[in-house]
Amino acid sequence: MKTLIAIKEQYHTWVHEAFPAMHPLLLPLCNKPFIEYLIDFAILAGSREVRLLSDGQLTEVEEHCGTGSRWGIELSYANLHPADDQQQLLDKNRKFCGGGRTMILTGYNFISYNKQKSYLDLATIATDTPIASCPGGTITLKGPPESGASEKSPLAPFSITPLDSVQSYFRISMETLQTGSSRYVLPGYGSEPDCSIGKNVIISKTAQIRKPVSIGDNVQILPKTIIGPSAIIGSNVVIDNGCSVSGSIIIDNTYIGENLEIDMRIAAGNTLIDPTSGVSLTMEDPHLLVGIKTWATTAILKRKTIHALAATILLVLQFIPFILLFPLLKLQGKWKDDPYMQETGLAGALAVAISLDRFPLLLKVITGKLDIIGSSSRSTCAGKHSYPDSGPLSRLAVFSYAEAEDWPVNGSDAAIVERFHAVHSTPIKDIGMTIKALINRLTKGR
Amino acid sequence: MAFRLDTLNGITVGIAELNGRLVAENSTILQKTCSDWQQKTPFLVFDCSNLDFIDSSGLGTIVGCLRKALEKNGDIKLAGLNAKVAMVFELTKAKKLFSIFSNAGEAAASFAASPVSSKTQ
Amino acid sequence: MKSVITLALPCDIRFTRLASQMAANTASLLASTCNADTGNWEFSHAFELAISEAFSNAVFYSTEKTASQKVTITFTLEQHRLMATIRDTNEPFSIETPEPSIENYPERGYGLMLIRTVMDTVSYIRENGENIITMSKQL
Amino acid sequence: MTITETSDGSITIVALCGTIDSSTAPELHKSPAIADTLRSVVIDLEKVDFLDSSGLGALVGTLRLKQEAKAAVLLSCMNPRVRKVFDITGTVKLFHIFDDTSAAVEYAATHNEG
Repeated sequence: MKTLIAIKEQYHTWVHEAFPAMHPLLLPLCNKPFIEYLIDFAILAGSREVRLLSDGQLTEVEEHCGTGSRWGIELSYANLHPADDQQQLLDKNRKFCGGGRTMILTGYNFISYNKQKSYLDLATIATDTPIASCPGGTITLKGPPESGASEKSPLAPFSITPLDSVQSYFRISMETLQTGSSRYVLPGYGSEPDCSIGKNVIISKTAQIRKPVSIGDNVQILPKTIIGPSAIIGSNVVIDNGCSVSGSIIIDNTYIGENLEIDMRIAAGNTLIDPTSGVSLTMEDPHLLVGIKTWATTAILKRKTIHALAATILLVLQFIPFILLFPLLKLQGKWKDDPYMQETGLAGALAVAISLDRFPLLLKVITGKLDIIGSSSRSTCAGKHSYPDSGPLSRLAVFSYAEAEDWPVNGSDAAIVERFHAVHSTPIKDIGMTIKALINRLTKGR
Repeated sequence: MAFRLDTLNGITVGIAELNGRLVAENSTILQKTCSDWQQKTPFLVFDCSNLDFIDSSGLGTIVGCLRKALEKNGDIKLAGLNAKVAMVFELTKAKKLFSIFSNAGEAAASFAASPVSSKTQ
Repeated sequence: MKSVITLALPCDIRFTRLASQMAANTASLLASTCNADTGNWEFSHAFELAISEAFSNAVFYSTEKTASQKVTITFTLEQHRLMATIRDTNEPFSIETPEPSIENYPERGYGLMLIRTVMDTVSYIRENGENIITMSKQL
Repeated sequence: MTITETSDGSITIVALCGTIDSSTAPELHKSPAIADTLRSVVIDLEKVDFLDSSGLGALVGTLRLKQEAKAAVLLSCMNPRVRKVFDITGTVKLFHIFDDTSAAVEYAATHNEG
């Protein structure tokens, strides 16, 4: 049997509104992207060839799922027209279906199944009417039934539920967290049931973890936090000192500031959603919620002064090399006003290694417009999801904390590193981090 | 920010109407104005029914006002929080510091019921 | 070690294919020197597409339409990264163009959208009377 | 790019082959079946190994003109590289795309009468 999974954009417009940075087909339910549940069900029903159809972009999904080789199936991608009905879907994929048995899943629905039961008999049922349906989608079997029905094992129960709002998303995620490890094929390692922890996760000794809980990759859980019961933490998340997270979902790439209490909420980036009413709150500062810390002006003044001092020292140290190399590079046309100069030639490489490309920016530190270290001030930021650059904690700077940590400067996980350090920085630590950034650039590669 | 004084059972309660957005740009104004109000009475009600949005610095300011009120043996009570504003209070545990009422009238009346607020943190 | 390849082409639409094929071949060359996985069609296709778009754009907006005008393409091969730079002497422009609205059946305006999606980084600067678009992608 | 036209009843199959970019896209409009806005066509992209935005623009233009004249444009057999261009630009919403040319021809024939 083959499976066609056809999902029209009209059924998941709410995902764009609630989680703009997330592709709807990759939206995690508990710790697994939505589309993988459908693929798992297709596999349990005996499909070795699965095709995904959408009237929207599939590039991101293709990057995630690939050719299907990791599930041992052939996964292909095609497109549908928003007005297509089921017959048109079959016509448009005639070569794929090949006149054989095909299961068609339509709509943006969650299928509840049980991985310990068998769904292989779906290939043999002789019916043309949908075998399951809900508003916005169906499961239908088309084409001649395959022979070899097994009389002994009756078809295991399954059902579909529309995933049509933040409310249903929250409910299904929580149910999956509670029953998932036995019913669904969930990723991750769990030394004990109802507790899954991803790779590269740091949990402080004084943090408490209460089951059931699911934690993604690259997560930091800082001292005196309480995670759970019923907490789903995505990947690249920092939960700062003294927080408690229960009955809640923290979406990927979110920073939770100090001493916050998150109960029955969804936190995504700088947005907090109440899953019962659907009300959402978007904070101005890009770091969700920095706690009730009032920003003392004297502390800012102290930081600015120390940063300016450090910049002055660097200016003095770099002055001679700059005077020597700048005219040379300028003459060769290799000097770019873009601070992130591309190193070409020996002189260029040397200039970048000793961070001369940032030399002009140091003056801005002395005038207080930039910090010496903070968030990357890169003008052309790659990555598909951008984070707002304003706010009291996103301090544009000559060097970035990501550089000091030797983290890839592009991408959302660098943003998390920068947020974390921005909250925990002290002027003295900043100087240390600046030196680290300088050393990293000096020793990088060449 | 409209402000009026109500006298109930011999207690003067100041009712301040906060409106629009209380964020970093304008929270210092509240800080200054609140000290003026507290010159008149230590018992204040912040009527938030027209307050659409509050961020962490706005919240910090309100908590600061409360601290001053408590120093003077007064209190600040909140009324009419919308869902978004309420969410900020819950999230930051600041909810535990305040008595919250559905409307300004109830909040003011509660001062009359127990004039000497023995609020502890 | 870094290698740099420079290609100066006449500003003429007939050379689009030459430019994009050069890009595709350079990309697969880098892919093959890095690892044995030459089946990585996405990497070479990304460069083929991006250079095709950038070159036709340069020709479309060229002021003189003469063969004496040049479009210069530079490929910088680094370890696991390929960078391409396209320079032309046309009027300055902005790469912050709005995305075309599909409902109106637009026939133009997809180019920059494609470049931005298939590349990791794209930047534009105007320098010494030249438009310089730099794009790069990690292998 | 080469263009081969074959007729199947009232529908013309236009099989394209090779590269469709800014240098070859204008040729597309020279094809009689494409230029005749009243004629429904199935454009077979199986042998197209490269398509850029100029080629895509030519196809979108063809679709617009033919739809205004109540004729259909169906696409068939695109490879993953070509599909990617449609996918990124969101133009998949405009076209009917088949993985089999004969299915597209049948579809066009049945929908032509209606």
